[in-house]
Amino acid sequence: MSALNPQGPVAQEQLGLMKISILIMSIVVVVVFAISIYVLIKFRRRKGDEKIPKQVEGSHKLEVIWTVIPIILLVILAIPTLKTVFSLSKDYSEDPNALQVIVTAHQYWWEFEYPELGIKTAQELVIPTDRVISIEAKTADVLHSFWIPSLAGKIDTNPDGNVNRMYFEAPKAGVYQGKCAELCGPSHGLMDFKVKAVEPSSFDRWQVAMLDTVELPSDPELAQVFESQCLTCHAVGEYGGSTFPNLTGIASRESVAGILINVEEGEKEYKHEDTVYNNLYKWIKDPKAVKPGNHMTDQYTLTDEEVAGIAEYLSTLTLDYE
Amino acid sequence: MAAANEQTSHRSDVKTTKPEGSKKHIIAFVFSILLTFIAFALVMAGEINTDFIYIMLVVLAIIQVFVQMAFWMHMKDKGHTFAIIAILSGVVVVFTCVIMALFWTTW
Amino acid sequence: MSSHSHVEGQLPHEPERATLEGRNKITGFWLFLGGETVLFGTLFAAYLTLRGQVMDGPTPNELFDFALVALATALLLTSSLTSVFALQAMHKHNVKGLMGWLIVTLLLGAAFLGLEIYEFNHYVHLGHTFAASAFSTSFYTLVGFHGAHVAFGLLWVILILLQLKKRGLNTTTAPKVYVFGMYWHFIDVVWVFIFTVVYLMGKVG
Amino acid sequence: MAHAHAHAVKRRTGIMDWLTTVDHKKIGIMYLLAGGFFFLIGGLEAILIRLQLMFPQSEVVSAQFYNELITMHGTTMIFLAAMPILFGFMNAIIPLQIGARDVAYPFVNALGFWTFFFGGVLLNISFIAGSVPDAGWTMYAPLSGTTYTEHFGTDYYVIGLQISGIGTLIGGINFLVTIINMRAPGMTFMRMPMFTWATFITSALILFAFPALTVGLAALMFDRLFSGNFFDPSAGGNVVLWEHIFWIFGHPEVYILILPAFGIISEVVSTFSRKRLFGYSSMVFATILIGFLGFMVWAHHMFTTGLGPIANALFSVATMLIAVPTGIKIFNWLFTMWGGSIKFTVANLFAVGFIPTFVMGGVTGVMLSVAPADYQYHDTYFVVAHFHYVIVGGLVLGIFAGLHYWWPKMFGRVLSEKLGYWTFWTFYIGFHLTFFVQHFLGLLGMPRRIWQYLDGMGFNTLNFISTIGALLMGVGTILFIINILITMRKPKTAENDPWKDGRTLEWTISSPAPEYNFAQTPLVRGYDAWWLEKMEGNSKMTPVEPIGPIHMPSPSILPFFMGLGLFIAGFGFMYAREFGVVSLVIGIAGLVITFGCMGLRSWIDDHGFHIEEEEILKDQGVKA
Ligand code: HEA
Ligand code: HEA
Ligand code: HEC
Ligand code: CUA
Ligand SMILES: [Cu+2]
Repeated sequence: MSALNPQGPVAQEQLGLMKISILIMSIVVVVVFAISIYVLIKFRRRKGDEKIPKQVEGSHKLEVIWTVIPIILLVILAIPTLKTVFSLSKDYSEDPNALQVIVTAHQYWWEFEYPELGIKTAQELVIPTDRVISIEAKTADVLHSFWIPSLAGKIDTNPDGNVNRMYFEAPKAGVYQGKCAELCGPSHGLMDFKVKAVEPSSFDRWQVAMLDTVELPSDPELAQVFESQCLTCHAVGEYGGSTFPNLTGIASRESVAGILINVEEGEKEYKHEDTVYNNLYKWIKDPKAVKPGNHMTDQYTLTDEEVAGIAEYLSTLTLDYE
Repeated sequence: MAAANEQTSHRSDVKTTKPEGSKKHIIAFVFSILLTFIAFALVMAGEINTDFIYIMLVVLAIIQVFVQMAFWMHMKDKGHTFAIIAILSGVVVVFTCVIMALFWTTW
Repeated sequence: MSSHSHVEGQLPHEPERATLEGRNKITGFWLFLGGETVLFGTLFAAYLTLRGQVMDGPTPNELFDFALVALATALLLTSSLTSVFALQAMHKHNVKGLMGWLIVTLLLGAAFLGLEIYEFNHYVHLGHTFAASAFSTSFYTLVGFHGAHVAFGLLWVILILLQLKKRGLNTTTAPKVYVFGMYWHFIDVVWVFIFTVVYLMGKVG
Repeated sequence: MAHAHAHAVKRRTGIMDWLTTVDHKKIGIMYLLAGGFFFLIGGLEAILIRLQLMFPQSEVVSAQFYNELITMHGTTMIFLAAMPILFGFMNAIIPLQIGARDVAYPFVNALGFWTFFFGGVLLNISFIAGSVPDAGWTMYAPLSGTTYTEHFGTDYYVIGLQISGIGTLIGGINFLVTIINMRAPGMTFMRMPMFTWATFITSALILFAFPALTVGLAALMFDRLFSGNFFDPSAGGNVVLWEHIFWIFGHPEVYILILPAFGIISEVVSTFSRKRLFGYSSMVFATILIGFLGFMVWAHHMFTTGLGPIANALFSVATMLIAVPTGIKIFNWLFTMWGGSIKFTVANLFAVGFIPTFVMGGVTGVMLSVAPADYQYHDTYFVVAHFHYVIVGGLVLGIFAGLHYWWPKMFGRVLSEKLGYWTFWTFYIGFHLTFFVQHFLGLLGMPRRIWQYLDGMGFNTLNFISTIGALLMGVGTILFIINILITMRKPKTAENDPWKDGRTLEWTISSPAPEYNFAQTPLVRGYDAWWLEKMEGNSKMTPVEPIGPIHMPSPSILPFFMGLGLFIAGFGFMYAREFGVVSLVIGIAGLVITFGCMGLRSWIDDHGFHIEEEEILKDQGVKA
């Protein structure tokens, strides 16, 4: 999950740079430490030593040495830096082989839109392992920063048409941790997301499943509550609005609201892990206890049974694609 | 061309009441007015390539500032080393930081 | 150190530099103007960044009135010249002339400020309010900062005039006059850029 | 010397003495006190931050309060603790080092202090008022705008910093003019002590960097108070503009912090090695170069903003360049010690501890300057580790070195060396414990400014260690305070040159320095003026004038009221959004107080007073 353990070529390249720089810096630190220790031991004042050392003004030779050597080291560092700056700025937005994704950050959740596929989802970016992912990043409110440590470095999301682009690849299937890396309010630290890289065939099935029809709760009363209280903001399948997290397939995601991790019954290890149902219940019951300051807080009134019912219903919204 | 009239009338005003030893200041003033006039005229003329006008306007402004600083603010006189350093550093900061920042926010 | 002679005949040619305090004041004020350069530079940068963002309001081209700006420019340029005359009078120890030219400078500055207030008022009626757009905000901030500097200069010169009247020209009042002169020129120089960058370039498009 | 106009000696006592003083030495002490107080507040905030992060998903403080803590911690430490403490040293020491009786503008000096102080108080009153700045010390828009921060937090930040910024700016000008115009005869620029040089360049950086902040804050203030649109994207505002303005100021600011520390280290290392500073002229040159390059690199804080590859490439390389002049300084220090006779006083321990620690912080800075790698480091604990290494491991160690070194000159008493050793070791070890592990937290993927981190990410142990380290630093700080308290109860027995190895002019006069500093202005015959005389067997400097009455500026209460006026004005304008006209009137009243006092100051012809010959001779008799 960290930049030190890259799972894709972009992060790999960045780690390469980090390694070069760490190497150079280690040399510098070792040299300085060595001189320091030598000097401090050799030239410490002994008891009763009152002699006045020679007052040296300086030494041109030495000064040239410690000007030139750092410059050489920096040149060695600067060359790959420049190369990578330009190679990572490559624009894949016109490339038909790349998967285009529009990432929109919101106060504490991530929206992922696949313009070519007509799909919008939230909190979990599903991608195929065989394609370059071309990201167009922007924000709907304050600044955030889109970051998947093990796949690629971050890019800020700016408001109002000032879009940023980046790309990355995830050749290995797996789930990668993503984070928000720009202070965006109280729940900034909780604004996690997941990137799920799947085999190309699974990705195709995922697309189809996402566009499939979704049934509302079978209990008409519950369906009515769900429609009037939840679908004013959210969408499932073709129902509801699109400005808030799309809940289609929510039960197949790795997490609820990005940080409540879904695990099987009995595998719960940490405070933020639980079964899908429990996570949904916890979230819907009191969202602000999970993410302070989030915008779902106090937007609806539900009885405990209704919460349970909706959580039950949502936990059946699975997608079968893996 | 009200503007030009305004300025010339001021100039003649000044000439009649000029105190002694102020010739170079008057010249500087006339020069300023002239530069200003050219700048205004350039814009009024229209129909000229806008990029050209932009550049000319900035050049004119810089010349004018130079004239005023040198004559009126005595920056060309001796004993103004730190004055020059101060203003120049300010200008350098403005040019490096401000202009560059501008470059990346607007283009 | 600070001898405070009130006898004009004993004043040196450049009374503003006669004392260490006076010289300190002048050096410091130059430095201050260096800082002011950055201040206005930043304001210009903000204005230039935002001047295209007019939203629904009028564009610079629609807004600006040429004659008004030309008149304002003429006033301020002239006042800069009159402040030079004031200093020259000071160097001749001609207190009357000094005060006279300062008053002329004051009047010209006041006229400039009046014009600016009129102009702003006019714009507001055209829907160009402070909060209308990023362009309007940055415009009023830049031009307003300059206007505030003018206003401060006016208050300052009044205070100096009062002191000259009460105490005459001496080694304490002379540096004040000199420093005010520098300040006033600086304001004029800033205006050169304002009319170039804001008004003329605004007219061009 | 004509002193017909000399007034009777006006001397105030007690609290009024401190409120009205224009004596740079007293102002220096006030800066230290106020800065030290804010350091404790900032430190307390740091402790709370660390306690919250001690365990995963803990709730020691709420998410909102956490953001307030980091914002206030960063802001307080940088603007209200570090800079004022450095200003304290500059005030206390610069005139002594250049052989001057005073700073160029004693009155303005006092004004600078009071505006800083009232600005700082205003900022911290936000805790009492219940709306605290919470958008990070960088205050990025639009989070800091009214749309996303409805409470008055940002207003406190904007107005508090604006007011204290004015104080800083005029303080900077004051030191520039003091150094340009007030040097003793013979003290050419290339004979000035390194700390004086550092102060000079720092002040220049203040002069050219703070106006940018002034504009940024004013713009943000207009946005918030008068519905301006500088940074409001919905009305055409540009949020990247704020980032630029902030960092055009912000990067020079970090050199404003470190250069004086470099100056202190140069003095301390050279004194306690009994050796001339190695490569003095290259030190001067490096300082100037750092100051200059400091203005060219701000966008390295914005690599991920999306400025494009050209900007990122340029700023990467420009940033790396700063390593060169800084390296020159590091090696010059090492070679000052080389062949010297190094005495490990507490002051020198801090200085010697500084060198490798700062280098560790510096090299992580160079790592950050590699733009594509910074896409990974940015806004993680790696950055937090970097800047605390340069700030705490650099600047704060430098401050401690300076405190121990100059304490006798400021207060006439030598701090206890024994307690000093304890302070050093607890603080130093605590420091490395706290921040070394943060490098790894960053690399493992822990973002900064997060209230909680999830369990099971591998962050737990490292965070725990970090918190223990912070507590240890707290212990070190408390030991230092105890040291001060104990020392203050002892009599003033410090000699003129308590370290025996002093090299510069401040060690030629009594400890603490008399009101007029130098009874006779000294003649400076070379670099390390005092050392030079000592080596020639002289026991004092050659004076350039006979003993005579000394002209002094009068104390004044006006600076205090000018600061207070701004404080009131700040409050008034801030709450105008809520209370309307009443509040505006209060705001205007505050401004009237300030500008009224300013007018009064201009109007009242103040001739100061003279300290007579007899008194000076008496002082000298007592000390001899
Ligand atoms: C005192 C304060 C101080 C100092 C001195 C520095 C010094 C440096 N800083 Fe640091 N920095 C900060 C305070 C400081 N910084 C702060 C507060 C932040 C975060 C702000 C925020 O976001 O809140 C920050 C952030 C920061 C960033 C942005 C990181 C990010 O947000 O992503 C970068 C990137 O380039 C950077 C770089 C540097 C560099 C290259 C130096 C150089 O000046 C260091 C030079 C020194 C050396 C290199 C060591 C000695 C040299 C040698 C021994 C010679 C040989 C060396 C080599 C060949 C390498 N700093
Ligand atoms: C001069 C600058 C400075 C200094 C000295 C420090 C000192 C310390 N800082 Fe830092 N810090 C910043 C400047 C500074 N800091 C900045 C700019 C930020 C970024 C803010 C932002 O993101 O916006 C930051 C952020 C920051 C963070 C990251 C927060 C986050 O991103 O979520 C952390 C976390 O560990 C931290 C810790 C510390 C610690 C443990 C110290 C220690 O060194 C403190 C040691 C001092 C003490 C321990 C004092 C103890 C005092 C007492 C015990 C007595 C108390 C009694 C009374 C008040 C009467 N700081
Ligand atoms: C004001 C609009 C609003 C209403 C009404 C609302 N929500 Fe939400 N919902 C949100 C927002 C905003 C988020 C994202 C919160 C965050 O992560 O910060 C969210 C997140 C969620 C999530 C997690 C989504 C994910 O991708 O992990 C679930 C589940 C959810 N809401 C269910 C519900 C249910 C059930 C209801 C009705 C009872 C409901 N919401 C009503 C706005 C709303
Ligand atoms: Cu979104 Cu932090
Ligand atoms: Cu920086």
